[in-house]
Amino acid sequence: MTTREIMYREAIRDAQREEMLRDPTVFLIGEDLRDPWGGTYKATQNLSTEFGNERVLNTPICEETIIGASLGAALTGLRPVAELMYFDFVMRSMDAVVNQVAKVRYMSGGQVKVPLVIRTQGGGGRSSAAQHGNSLEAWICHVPGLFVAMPSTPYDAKGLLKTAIRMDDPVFFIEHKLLYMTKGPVPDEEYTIPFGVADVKRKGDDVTIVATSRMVLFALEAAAELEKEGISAEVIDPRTLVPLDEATILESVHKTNRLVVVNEGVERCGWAAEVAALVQKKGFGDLDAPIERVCTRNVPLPFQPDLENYVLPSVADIVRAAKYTLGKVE
Amino acid sequence: MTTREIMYREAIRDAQREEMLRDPTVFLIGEDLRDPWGGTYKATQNLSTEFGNERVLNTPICEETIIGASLGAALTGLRPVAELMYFDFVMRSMDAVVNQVAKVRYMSGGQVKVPLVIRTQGGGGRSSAAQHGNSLEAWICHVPGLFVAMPSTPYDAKGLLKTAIRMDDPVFFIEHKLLYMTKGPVPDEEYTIPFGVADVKRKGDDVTIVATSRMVLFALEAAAELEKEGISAEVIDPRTLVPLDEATILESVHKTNRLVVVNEGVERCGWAAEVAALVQKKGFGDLDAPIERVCTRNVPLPFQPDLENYVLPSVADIVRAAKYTLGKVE
Amino acid sequence: MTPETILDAETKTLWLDMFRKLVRIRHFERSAFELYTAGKLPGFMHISIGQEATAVGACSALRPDDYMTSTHRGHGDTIAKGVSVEGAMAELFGRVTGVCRAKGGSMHIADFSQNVLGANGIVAAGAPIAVGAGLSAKKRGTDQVVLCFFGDGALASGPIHESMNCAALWKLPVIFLRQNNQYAESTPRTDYQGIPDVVEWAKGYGISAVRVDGNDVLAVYRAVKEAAARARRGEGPSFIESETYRWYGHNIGDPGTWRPKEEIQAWKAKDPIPRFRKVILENGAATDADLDAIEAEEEARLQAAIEAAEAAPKPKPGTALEDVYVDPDLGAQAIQGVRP
Amino acid sequence: MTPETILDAETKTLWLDMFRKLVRIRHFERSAFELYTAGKLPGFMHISIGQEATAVGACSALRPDDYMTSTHRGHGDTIAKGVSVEGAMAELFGRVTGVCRAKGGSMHIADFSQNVLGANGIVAAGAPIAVGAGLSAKKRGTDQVVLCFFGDGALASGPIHESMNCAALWKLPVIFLRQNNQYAESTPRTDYQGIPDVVEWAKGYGISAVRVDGNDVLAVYRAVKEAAARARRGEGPSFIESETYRWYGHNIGDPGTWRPKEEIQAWKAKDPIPRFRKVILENGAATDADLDAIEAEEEARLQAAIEAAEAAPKPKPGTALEDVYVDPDLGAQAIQGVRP
Ligand SMILES: Cc1ncc(C[n+]2csc(CCOP(=O)(O)OP(=O)(O)O)c2C)c(N)n1
Ligand SMILES: Cc1ncc(C[n+]2csc(CCOP(=O)(O)OP(=O)(O)O)c2C)c(N)n1
Ligand SMILES: [Mg+2]
Ligand SMILES: [Mg+2]
Repeated sequence: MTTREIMYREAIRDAQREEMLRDPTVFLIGEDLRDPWGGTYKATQNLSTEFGNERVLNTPICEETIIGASLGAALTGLRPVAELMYFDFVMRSMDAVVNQVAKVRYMSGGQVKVPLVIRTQGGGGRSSAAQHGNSLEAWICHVPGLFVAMPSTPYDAKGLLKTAIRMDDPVFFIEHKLLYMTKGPVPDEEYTIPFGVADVKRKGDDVTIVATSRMVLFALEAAAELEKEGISAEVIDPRTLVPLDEATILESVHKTNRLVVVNEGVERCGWAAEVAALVQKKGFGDLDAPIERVCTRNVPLPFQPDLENYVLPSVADIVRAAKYTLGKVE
Repeated sequence: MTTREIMYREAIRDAQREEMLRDPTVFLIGEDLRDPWGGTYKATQNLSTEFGNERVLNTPICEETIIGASLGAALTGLRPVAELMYFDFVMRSMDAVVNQVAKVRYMSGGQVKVPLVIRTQGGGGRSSAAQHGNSLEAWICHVPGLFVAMPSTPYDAKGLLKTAIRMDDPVFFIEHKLLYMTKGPVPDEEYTIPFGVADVKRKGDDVTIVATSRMVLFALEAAAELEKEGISAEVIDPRTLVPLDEATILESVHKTNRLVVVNEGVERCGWAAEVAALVQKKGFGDLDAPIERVCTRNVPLPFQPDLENYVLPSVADIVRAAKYTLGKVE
Repeated sequence: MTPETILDAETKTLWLDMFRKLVRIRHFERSAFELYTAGKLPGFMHISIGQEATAVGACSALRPDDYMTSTHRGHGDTIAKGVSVEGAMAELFGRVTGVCRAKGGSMHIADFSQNVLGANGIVAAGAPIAVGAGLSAKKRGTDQVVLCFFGDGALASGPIHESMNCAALWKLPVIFLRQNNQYAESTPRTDYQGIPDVVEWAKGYGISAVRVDGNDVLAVYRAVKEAAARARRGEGPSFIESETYRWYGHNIGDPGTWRPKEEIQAWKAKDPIPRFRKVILENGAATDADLDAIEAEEEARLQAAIEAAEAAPKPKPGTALEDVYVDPDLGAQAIQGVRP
Repeated sequence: MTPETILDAETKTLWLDMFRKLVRIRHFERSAFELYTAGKLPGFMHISIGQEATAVGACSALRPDDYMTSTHRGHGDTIAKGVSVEGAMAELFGRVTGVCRAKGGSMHIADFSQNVLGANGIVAAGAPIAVGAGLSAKKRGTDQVVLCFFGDGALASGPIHESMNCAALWKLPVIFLRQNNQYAESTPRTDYQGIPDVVEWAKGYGISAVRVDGNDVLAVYRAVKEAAARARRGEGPSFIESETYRWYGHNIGDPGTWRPKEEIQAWKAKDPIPRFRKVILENGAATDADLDAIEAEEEARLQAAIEAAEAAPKPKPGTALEDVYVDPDLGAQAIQGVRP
């Protein structure tokens, strides 16, 4: 299998392109997708040039209607891929996402399928302050009726997005603004990645670190540091949060007896709480120490970089948490 | 102290009335508050008659603007109490609640206070289907900058709402549609209840049950059933979810070594996960069994009553979970 | 109402069909009200009696393959567009034979076989969906149109504006039909509307906008027919303000008696059904006996539907976990919880 | 622009003050751009050069106790309403001396001492807040007005409609001022607006609506002055469409060169500052030397502000946990987490 090094945003773009070529019912809809702009994070670059402005539909600023209209299209024979420019803006479309997209199949007694992907990007680290850096995956995972993907590498991003576009259920697909420029190998050949299958990004024996999105990169850095201190950390990227590959996590905890969950969402009622609650239940006997959570602190994101770094999870925080589970921090 | 038996909705009404009498800057704003309608769940009945239509402002159907306007009023010298008719409709005002109300103090570096109460009611059990029975407290607790109250009795409802209206921080105040008609004793004298202080609704030794809102009533019923089987359950109502009285919960678990968390929100990434994650961390050594969660199943709320009951937590579910922690269920 | 003097066979058929649907909805709503009041139907219920001419006039102007979105007060709209009284009644009863398998109930009646994209519990939520269906029709190159019903109160909410702007911008085949029944729950226009004249306001979107007597089934029919024809010609969306009245309260439980008695009486005097009956008779489209027969047929059908619904099995509780996802394995994985 | 021939002292003072503010903002924005480009300022930044006349004309027509809400592109608006360049510049640098203590940054400049209720990172989010401030002024019986700035792109979003409807309904003292700089990020009007004429559309709300040359500071001033006077008389809200242009890209990072060169050039030729300078000179309100002195003063003040900001301390990381809640104990309880 030949591979190329491409950027995460190219992986996202390529996935959309390939699926648009494959299926004429696929179209893109969102704010500022059109060339030469090509999306605020350039994840749709060149697509309007290649496919035309009809298949890459630039919308007014009206998120509720973007998502509601995507649903209307999905219910009537098309496969929209909608972009919410920032995860934060989902708040302007929450009713459409939750009360309409996620529930229409159920409320109609299973009459319809909803082949709809909502792409967005979240995360801090760019000093974008309280309204442009949120990680709201916990909200979305709390909504029955959606599948949720959150890839950390170009390979995963492309393979999962292609799968998502082919699925007949609505998928909420979460990218990260600071991953778009990261690079990684992607096969030249067509491939897809199934939902519900975690990827063990690094094998280890002493402590399990479950991390999502950009936090996977942090966890890998932390694992490298821990290695220097003789601690072998296993890093698991669930890749899809709904459904969640519990088995892979539980097996790992069975081996390591320790778990750190790293997620960029705010700690209280965040996604890491769900994983901790699950694992203490299903892996109770395996745990030698409390499960640690490394999340964003319970405050809004501040603007100033030092403040922001203090609030977001850091590599050092992950290292400390891992050592904590091993009793190596007082 | 003389008391009267009043309904939960009267407690809510009386709290608003007393605070309006006490402070001329307090006003009510929301849909259909005006007499003779007096609020869809009658929680503002007679208030527009007593205080006039200016202080009980009937709005058009525009939740984002109701909350945003309440914020504008709170920032300029008034103390609004806004009603969202159904918790579900918060989805139409999510940006105002989260990006504006909860964050403006922080984003401005502490320049302002936001004396604003957002009242709403959630919960299922009335066959109101997928869009009118949600319990979304997990979303709200995930938002830094808000305090969150969720009373289960008329006494708590009145005392907490009076406190909320006097606070200088925004409070999200969650009532329950099936509690409005429940009765309980309330003192004739003025009183308030502090935030962050749980109430032990029933003492017990064998298992701790933490429950919220209507689930407190279920938990008390479950405790009565458990008692018949010789199991002594302690029932804790945190009353405010933010801040959370962790100490009371941890002390109880220290005694019982077992915990069941009951919450009407959907299980995945719900509020019960936060409590489980917290307690496994801070009370790790106290736990003799995994913490059990009893929540709404991971599906939208169905219309038909048998289906809805199957999906919502039941008294039997709580009993079973409690026995499970005691190894009394296979 | 301009009396039509020479009626062709097609018109006669259309009129009798419209009369039948008016009666069908009226009977359905009366029975739903009674059954609910007798404690036989669960949930929330919003009755549209008085507004039937708007539902029937509008939907009769559509083709079967046209789409429709409705509201929480959707019994009449959805039946007018083709939902069967059997399926709808069984749904209200919460039976497995319900059109939504008892998952939706009164506020969520949807029937994709009839291109009824759904009633909706959330005010104005149908409008963006209608925009999407219109976009889809345009993209797929069909000449289907989309009828978007919403209430007078709904107009104040953001999605209506967003949707009208998008539909106008993209020249979509969407008909925004405001069912102005004079109240939003308890709230009259003076409390929810700054806009002096919604028709003038709607013209601000650069689209055709008219006001019709919503109790005149033919007037509504004509307005929607014209709007649909424009939409099919690619001339974009329209706005129709249909003035009508709900006789009953906002929902069952609200007697609605807080409204002025005279107002209710005045509107009852404009009952769309006897009014249309008169037009039919005056124009010789049918005899009194013909119309009585239609009424009797509809009543019989409804009673049979009620009996069938009542006799149908309730769903098994565990079926609550079905119909969330299409994908069976991933769905099962997503739904499983930890409740012991 | 009607040349004013006989200028009273008050007008002269006003004009010179407006000139000073135009220059202040231009200098501030130029420096912000340069400092950002040099890597000295973090975050996202949206420059308003070209639009200064709208900000200054509008805010100069207000009283200090009037309120204002702005947008992500809020440097000019907030400075025009009274935020100091010292506080704003230190905020952009992320220093403790920043007007928002480095918590807000470019998109969130707020100064409640100046009744600047905030710039806002969320499009159209200021409109409901403005409605609330107007409601509050009315309830408190003051004659304060509220100026609500928003962008051309923002008009498509729901809250604008909701807010205009509420303000019209409640006759609130709110001025909705659309800063039409011709683009929403990369998107031109043809892609975001179905409405043919926003002034006509706004009239649909039953409110006064006008279009002004947004590069003519006096025209903007007059329109807002009139709107404010109406508002203070209890005659309710107004809508103003102010046509202008942003010379730079949407944000720093976007060169904005995807727009037609001729278009950019044509708008640069309408630069509001030399244009107003000419008016001042022609009317004998000041001499070239006076104006040069103002420019020099402003430049000196700005440079001092930049130096002070750069020299000011960065906040201690732990202060990130301050300013969330007013209540210290409950706040601490709410913020504490479990991160080891
Ligand atoms: C977003 C939202 N807000 C509020 C409600 C509660 N509610 C249900 S119906 C209704 C009134 C709707 O009035 P109108 O649009 O005139 O429709 P009608 O009931 O008169 O048919 C309200 C406020 C809701 N369902 N959704
Ligand atoms: C609700 C929301 N949607 C999208 C955005 C992203 N965004 C920021 S500015 C902008 C364009 C705004 O255009 P306009 O209102 O014309 O203001 P301008 O930038 O031209 O000043 C967009 C889409 C946002 N901040 N908020
Ligand atoms: Mg109505
Ligand atoms: Mg613009």
